[in-house]
Amino acid sequence: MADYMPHTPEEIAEMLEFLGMDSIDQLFQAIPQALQLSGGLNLPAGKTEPDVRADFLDFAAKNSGAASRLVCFAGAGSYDHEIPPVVKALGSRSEFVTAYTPYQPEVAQGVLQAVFEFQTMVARLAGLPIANASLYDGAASLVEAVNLAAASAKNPVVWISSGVHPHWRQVLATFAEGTGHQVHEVPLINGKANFESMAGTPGVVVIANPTYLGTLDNVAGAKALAVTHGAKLVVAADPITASLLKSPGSQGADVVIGEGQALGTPLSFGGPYLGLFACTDAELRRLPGRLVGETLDVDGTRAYVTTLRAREQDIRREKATSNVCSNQTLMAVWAAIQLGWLGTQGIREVAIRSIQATRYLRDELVKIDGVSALTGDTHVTRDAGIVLPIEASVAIERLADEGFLAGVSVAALTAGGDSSIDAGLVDNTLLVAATEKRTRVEIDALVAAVGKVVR
Amino acid sequence: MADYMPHTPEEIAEMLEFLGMDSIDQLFQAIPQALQLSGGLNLPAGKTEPDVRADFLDFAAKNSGAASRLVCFAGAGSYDHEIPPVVKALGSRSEFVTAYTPYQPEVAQGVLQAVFEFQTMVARLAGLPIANASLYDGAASLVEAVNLAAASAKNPVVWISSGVHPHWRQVLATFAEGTGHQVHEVPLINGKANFESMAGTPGVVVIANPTYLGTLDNVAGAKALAVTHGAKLVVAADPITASLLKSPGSQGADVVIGEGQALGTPLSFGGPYLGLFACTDAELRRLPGRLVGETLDVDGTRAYVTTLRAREQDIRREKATSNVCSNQTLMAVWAAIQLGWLGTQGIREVAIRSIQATRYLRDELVKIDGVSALTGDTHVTRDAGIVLPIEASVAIERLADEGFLAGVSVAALTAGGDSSIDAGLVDNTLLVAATEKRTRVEIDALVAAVGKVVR
Amino acid sequence: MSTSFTQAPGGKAASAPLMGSEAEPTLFELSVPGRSAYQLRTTGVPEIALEQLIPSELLREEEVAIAEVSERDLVAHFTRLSHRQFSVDLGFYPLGSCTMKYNPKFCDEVANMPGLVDVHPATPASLSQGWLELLVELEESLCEVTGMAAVTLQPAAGAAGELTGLLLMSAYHRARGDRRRRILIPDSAHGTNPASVTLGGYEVTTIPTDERGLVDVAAVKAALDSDVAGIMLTNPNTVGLFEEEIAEIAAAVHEVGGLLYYDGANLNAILGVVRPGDMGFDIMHMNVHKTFATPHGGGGPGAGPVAVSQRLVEYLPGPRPTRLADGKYGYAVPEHSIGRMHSWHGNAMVLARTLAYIKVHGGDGLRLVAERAVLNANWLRKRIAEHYPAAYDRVCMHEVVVSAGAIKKATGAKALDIAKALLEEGFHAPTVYFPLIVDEALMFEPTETESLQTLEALAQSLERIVAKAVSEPGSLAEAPQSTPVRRVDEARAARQLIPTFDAR
Amino acid sequence: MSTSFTQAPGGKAASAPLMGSEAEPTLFELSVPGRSAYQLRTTGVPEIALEQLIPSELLREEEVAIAEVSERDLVAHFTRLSHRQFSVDLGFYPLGSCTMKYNPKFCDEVANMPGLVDVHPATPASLSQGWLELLVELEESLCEVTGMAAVTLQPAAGAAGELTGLLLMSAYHRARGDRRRRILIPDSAHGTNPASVTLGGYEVTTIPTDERGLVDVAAVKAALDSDVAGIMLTNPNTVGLFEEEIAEIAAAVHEVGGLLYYDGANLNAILGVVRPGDMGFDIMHMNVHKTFATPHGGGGPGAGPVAVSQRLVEYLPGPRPTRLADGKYGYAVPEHSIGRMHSWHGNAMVLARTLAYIKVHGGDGLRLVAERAVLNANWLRKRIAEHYPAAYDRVCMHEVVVSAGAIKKATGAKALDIAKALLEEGFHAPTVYFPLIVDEALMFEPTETESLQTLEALAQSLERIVAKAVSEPGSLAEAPQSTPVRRVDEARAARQLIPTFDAR
Ligand SMILES: Cc1ncc(COP(=O)(O)O)c(C=O)c1O
Ligand SMILES: Cc1ncc(COP(=O)(O)O)c(C=O)c1O
Repeated sequence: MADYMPHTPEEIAEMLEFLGMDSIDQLFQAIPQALQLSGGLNLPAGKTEPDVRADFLDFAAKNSGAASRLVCFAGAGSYDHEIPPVVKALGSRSEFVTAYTPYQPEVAQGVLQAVFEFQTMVARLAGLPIANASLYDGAASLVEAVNLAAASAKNPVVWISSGVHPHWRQVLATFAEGTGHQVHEVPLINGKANFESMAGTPGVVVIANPTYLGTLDNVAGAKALAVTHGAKLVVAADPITASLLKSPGSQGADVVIGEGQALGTPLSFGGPYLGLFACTDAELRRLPGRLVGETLDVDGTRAYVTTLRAREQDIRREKATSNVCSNQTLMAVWAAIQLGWLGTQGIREVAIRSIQATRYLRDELVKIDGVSALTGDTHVTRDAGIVLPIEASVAIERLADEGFLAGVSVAALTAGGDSSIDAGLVDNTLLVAATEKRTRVEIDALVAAVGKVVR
Repeated sequence: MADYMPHTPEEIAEMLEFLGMDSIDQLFQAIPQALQLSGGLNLPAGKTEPDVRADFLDFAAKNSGAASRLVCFAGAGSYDHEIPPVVKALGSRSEFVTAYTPYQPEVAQGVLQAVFEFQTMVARLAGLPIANASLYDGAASLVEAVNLAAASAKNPVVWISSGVHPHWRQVLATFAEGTGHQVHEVPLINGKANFESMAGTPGVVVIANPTYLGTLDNVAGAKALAVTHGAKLVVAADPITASLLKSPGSQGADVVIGEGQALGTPLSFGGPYLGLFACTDAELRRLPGRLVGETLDVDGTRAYVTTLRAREQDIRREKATSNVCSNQTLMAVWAAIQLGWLGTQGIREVAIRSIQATRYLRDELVKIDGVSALTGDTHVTRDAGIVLPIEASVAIERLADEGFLAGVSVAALTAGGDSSIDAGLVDNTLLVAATEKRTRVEIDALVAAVGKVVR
Repeated sequence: MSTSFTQAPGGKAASAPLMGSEAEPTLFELSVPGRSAYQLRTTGVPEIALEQLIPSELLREEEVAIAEVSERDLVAHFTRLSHRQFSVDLGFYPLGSCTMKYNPKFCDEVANMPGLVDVHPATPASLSQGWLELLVELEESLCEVTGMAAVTLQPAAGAAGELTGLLLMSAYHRARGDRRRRILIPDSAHGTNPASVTLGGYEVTTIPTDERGLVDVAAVKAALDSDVAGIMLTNPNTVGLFEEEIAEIAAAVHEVGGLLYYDGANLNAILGVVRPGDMGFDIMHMNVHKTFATPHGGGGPGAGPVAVSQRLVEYLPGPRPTRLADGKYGYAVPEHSIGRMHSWHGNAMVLARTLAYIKVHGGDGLRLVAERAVLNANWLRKRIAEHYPAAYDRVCMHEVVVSAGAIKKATGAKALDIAKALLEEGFHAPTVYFPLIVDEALMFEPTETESLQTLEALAQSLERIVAKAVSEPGSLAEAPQSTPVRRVDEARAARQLIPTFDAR
Repeated sequence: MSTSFTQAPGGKAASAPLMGSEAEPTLFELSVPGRSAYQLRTTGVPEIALEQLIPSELLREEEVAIAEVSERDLVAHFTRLSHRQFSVDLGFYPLGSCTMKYNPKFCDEVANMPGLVDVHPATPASLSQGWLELLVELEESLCEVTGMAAVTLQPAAGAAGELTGLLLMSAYHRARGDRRRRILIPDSAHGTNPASVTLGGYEVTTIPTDERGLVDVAAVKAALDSDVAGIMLTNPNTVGLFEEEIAEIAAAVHEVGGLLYYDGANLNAILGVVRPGDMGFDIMHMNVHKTFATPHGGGGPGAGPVAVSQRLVEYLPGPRPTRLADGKYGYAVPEHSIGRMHSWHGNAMVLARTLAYIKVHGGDGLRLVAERAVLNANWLRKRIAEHYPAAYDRVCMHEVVVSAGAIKKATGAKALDIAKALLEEGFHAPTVYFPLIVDEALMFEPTETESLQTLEALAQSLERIVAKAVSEPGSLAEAPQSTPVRRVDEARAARQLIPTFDAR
């Protein structure tokens, strides 16, 4: 057995003596004997770190689809971007990793300032004045945005574009059971949310730009629609693409949300990721989660502190704007570092290169007999839907043997399909994404392999 | 091209203007035009980090003998010990890694105290009162020890056991060209230095305990011999084994040296390693390299500082005890951390387990037909010489195909043989070492493979 | 060396000021137009003009300013920021309810392992068998630790776990045609409990704490009726005491058809000693970032797996990682699943750390964790009792809530002043003013990884602080003096809100 | 944002004191008998009693006390120590002659790469082709950078390189039946030069520096005779000036059959601009831990490759990594090799960093390094000239030696006081009192990775310090005030030597 406890037998004896006890069991005297576990936990005996390492190396070896083994063309909200050693080194500093929530600002300026910088950069990308200190992930941000917007609009009817990531919509549906929101999906036509079929009056309109299929939607149009209905507009944006596009804030979005994984978080089998959240000044008092603000200390020195705490659950309890407590602060710190590394030019460069590579990949793939682009020759961003002559899931398995994680099956992602995609195309649609890391050689090789396996 | 410089074109212009210059070339005006390089360096153009990473991954892939690919049974002074994540994390802290020599003690207490702790632990292992802050490697420590001892004894004749690592003896021979020391090798008989054949009066006697072949020598005997001749005794010790053996200091060694790689330094293709060096109080003023001492600051607070600097080259110049300047401080810090992690019990445990595993390996190997132990059934420590029925270098190549780095060829190590080994056995002797990391399963598999390849 | 525990000086954050005293500028102030740090791979992908990639009318007119710094300045900036941040690795963090134990570096290694950290979440099951096996093994281990039937790993933190639990309750009752509206919560509960209740579509009924520091059983019983969906408790509760009548409470709640939810924030106290499942709880979350030593990361990420008893298994979120008949692993969606709670499979890298921690300790080791945590808390309780009496003066579990009420009365020094003075002494402050039911509360949770020497050093600092409060009245209000910044004007932060650099 | 360089505040170590102010106890004081941190693999190897492994008479009677701490305390201890240590990553380190430039984290990645870091040094060439290729590529790159014919990578640091060079000289002369005894060295030379000369079996003849700060050519010529084995120079020299008459010196030394050794410590100044080989040098070392950004590690490790001209190649240390006819790699021992200089192949992981650094920069990038280093030094020279005039007032190379002699005369503040006051300002001190030939010398080497903003901040601090020296005479003698410890009693350390904890 291995452990991390310092107590020597002599010390334990000394401590018990100080307490006037003769056994450890006396410490648990308040627990009714009948409830106490007899015989101990039925778990394997403890092992030393090197032995446990062997177990984990074994798990790792069984993940044959890891990006270190297959060249990764999967996207769908999680992207294989360059995270340089400098970001890893700084983000792994133990002062950031092993700190708690900055409840004592006098000794937490490091985390507080890093988060303040993160908020600033997210707000700039969103084109809005306020961003919070992080939520769990993209889905959580969507839920919180809808909660805020519905409360603000005082109308629980939600129209959500099916261009929003299918999993996020699934999470929203789960939460709606508790919040009572009435969620209606807006179908995509030609890669854009089509509101024509919608009836009634929404309190919240949610669109994604780009959509999870990589197409571009019409933020200004959604804003006009929202204004007509007195609804609030929530825009789900990708932070990398956001460096190129007109900001949702400048086009009237009330809340901008997104998945921040692309900002320095590894693929991580899906978590921990980073929920981005920005809003207008008007919604400030409804902002969920933590917010860091600048202030002064008693000597007049610039200092940072979590602020507007009255919104939070530990003060406001059942009236809080959200129940979020632990969130993804470390990922926010990493994002601040990654964004600092990318800088004003680098983030655009990554966006352009990713779109370029995805576009090149799509254009090459559709040259293969029987392969076509899901949305014709529309613009694509970092993802592109490709319709294959065989099931996408089959193609993915076959392409793994050729050395590629070729993409994501839309059927798997949508659990069989939804209003984001033509029912007849669901099974055969592969969602591909090539980041700035993918070379032409890799892309050409994938294209050749696809040509081979779909035959 | 990539680089790490901050200068923008505007700033460069501004700086040149401030200097009253119109071009960068003017900065180099003192360099005769004729000498200046025209056309630039003929090196490939700069590449970005990810591109260079690809090159290094390629180098790494070509090292088919890496311990991550083959199970490592090679020793001969470099051992595959457990270096836990906690040691790597602490030793990699950038405050330690990117500091300079602690010339300003007020802001260098971190390195200074860590080295002070290192010195204490090395001194305890050696059984001597003084240890310095590190030398380059085991060979460098040997050279410095001989320099010190010969100067102290005022006699340049050196008797060195051929149980000392062959490479170290080779380095000593190189240096002797400058120092003028007369170095004579003492042959090994039955794994022990045999002084009987030696004639003359040595100023310095050097033995290794254990020898590079893993056998144990007679420190007390060597001391008696040294005393007879008025010579100084230098003992080369392995720091891990030293936790079990009577300390060389307690048996009269004047200087104890060793290779500190086993204390937290990875195999590293041989460097940077860590030269250990300890001596008696009597030799203090001749101590080479840096020494950290405890003192007080002006407020009476405990503080550390490099001391007895008058021995060092930057003060004493040509009269310095050594020319060493940059040394292996970071490895010394790592060693302090690794030793702290191992602790009083752990270092013994590693020593015992390594000797046990090597002993088990030897005993199993000699059961194979035609395989025998180089020194019969004497005690072995962490290395053991095994005589094969085929050339050791051939066996190593064949065993690599079976998944093992089976050991080190003594012929390769001694460049064809020396007085440490019977000439007839050189080519067929394999030096094996099993550390605490090697499992019985691995050892049994190696034994089976040896049985196969020597047939 | 003697074995006396006062011999070793203890683990204070004794790191003196390094140098200088100016605030670190922001990244934006360090920026200079034209500087950059990034380096990207040379790919050979054909270039296409931006306007051909994206219609120009959709493009930003001006590039968004992020930062413009060299890699060198980036490194210095964040390294300096890290020197302005306290952390477990620097010293003792006796923050009650937060279980700030030592986070093994080995778990960092696991969480950065190639083959784990570089797996895309949409990788088909056939290509991510290692992950699925890991998650299933973790689920099974957590079942054993909690005495429950099944676990979902999706919730990203404790609060998300609470909401998951409440949605499970509601699905459970709904399946019985039962629409219940109320959830009982003790007045000492953590704020996330009532906040989650609201989000779950329920109303809170608050239950008072009795004079022994326990939930008032009579009040519980009085509040119970068929409109009560369930009760949320933590045990040991937030004052660090075990709810001794838990069996009686469970019976009463179950009798009206309600369910019991266990807030696992305090699970560290009872690992291997008693299990929520055995106490009668139906649903619970775990804060793995507390109990299982995954680092808090300055406020996250954590993970909040939810364990349930058999009758709730069919409602769990899905898809769930599952062991298949052929020994391979796949996903399955429970029959009446409440749906998805996370973008993907939960905070996977955090969960990997959790399993590593459990595997190192094993069953016996986990029990020792609880024993030592409780031992430390009780030793500290008694050691500081003279000046800092426990709010409920008897054997406590893993944490102890003391009152600085008497000190305040005698010297004017408030709990907050004591907390700030502790920073000056080289310790992180305990939790203050929580739970609300204790006057001038200071809540200490030493955890099992702290040594007796460190506890003693804390006790001596606490004594010095009282002595100073007595000898120099008002002086604690000036603490801390030597921290990176001194007391911060929180009111100003809210009044003159500066949430971004651009709002300055 | 404007592009003016005073806008951004610069990279000072503005990390204010975190908390507390006590010294960190030693690991030995933190030890408690019976504690431990280590965890070893379960191997299943049969156990054998210690007495059967090793004869009992050889065994220690008592176990050697190393330390007895928990992993948690180990982490806190060394993390706290790290907070008592200045470093490049924290701020500006303008330490002359040391080239404390930014060390790219990417090189750390390379130096920790599996497949490189886990290769045993005795691995046969056939199983370590990657390493051999890497080393050969590095040798070739260094040849191009230096204008030399071949390189040995064995020397572990600059000083080891110097000795290698001197042994090469002696082998060269010996081969010609020539036993020469003297080596010329300027009075401004680094201490390792004369120390190496002695170890190499030579005697030092010191050459004075002329009033322009250059080696006195007439004195060189006067000292030259057939007993002179060679001369050791660094160019730019230690006062940061280029030895303009190097061609003349080279011709003169060569004329008497001597060789020229180049101390590469200052190579950063001339990368891609002028090459030692082209200047007429025969042998040189490089300090890769200066020029090629491998971190100094608190005093090492570094690496000191030695490059030589064609006529010395046959004497190089061996075995040398070599490209074979078939494109594979092996080892070869030069015909008249002086022998081995290192236990194995040199400081390989440091050398891997060096190659990574070179490959990122490429030829053009390396020249930019020199340009920017020299630009920075000259800008700083002029910027601070009012109070800190350069010892030799003209265009300098990568570093500048200024004199605080006037300040001392006017205020009593010594160079050392200014250095200590700079610590207080958040900067590392420059090199002081070196070279010895300059009165109250302060030697600043800003390196190319520092920004103009940082240089300006340093200049302002230097101004503040002078102003303080003037307005509060004697006050600088009290600096620093807020560092982890204040001025240290060095005399006491030597007088009452405490070299280990046990000597206390
Ligand atoms: C008692 C209690 N319950 C619930 C929570 C919420 O958990 P989390 O922060 O993981 O959401 C916490 C943690 O802060 C807690 O202490
Ligand atoms: C001019 C000069 N020469 C030689 C050396 C010695 O180099 P090293 O410290 O690498 O042995 C140094 C470094 O300190 C130096 O500055």
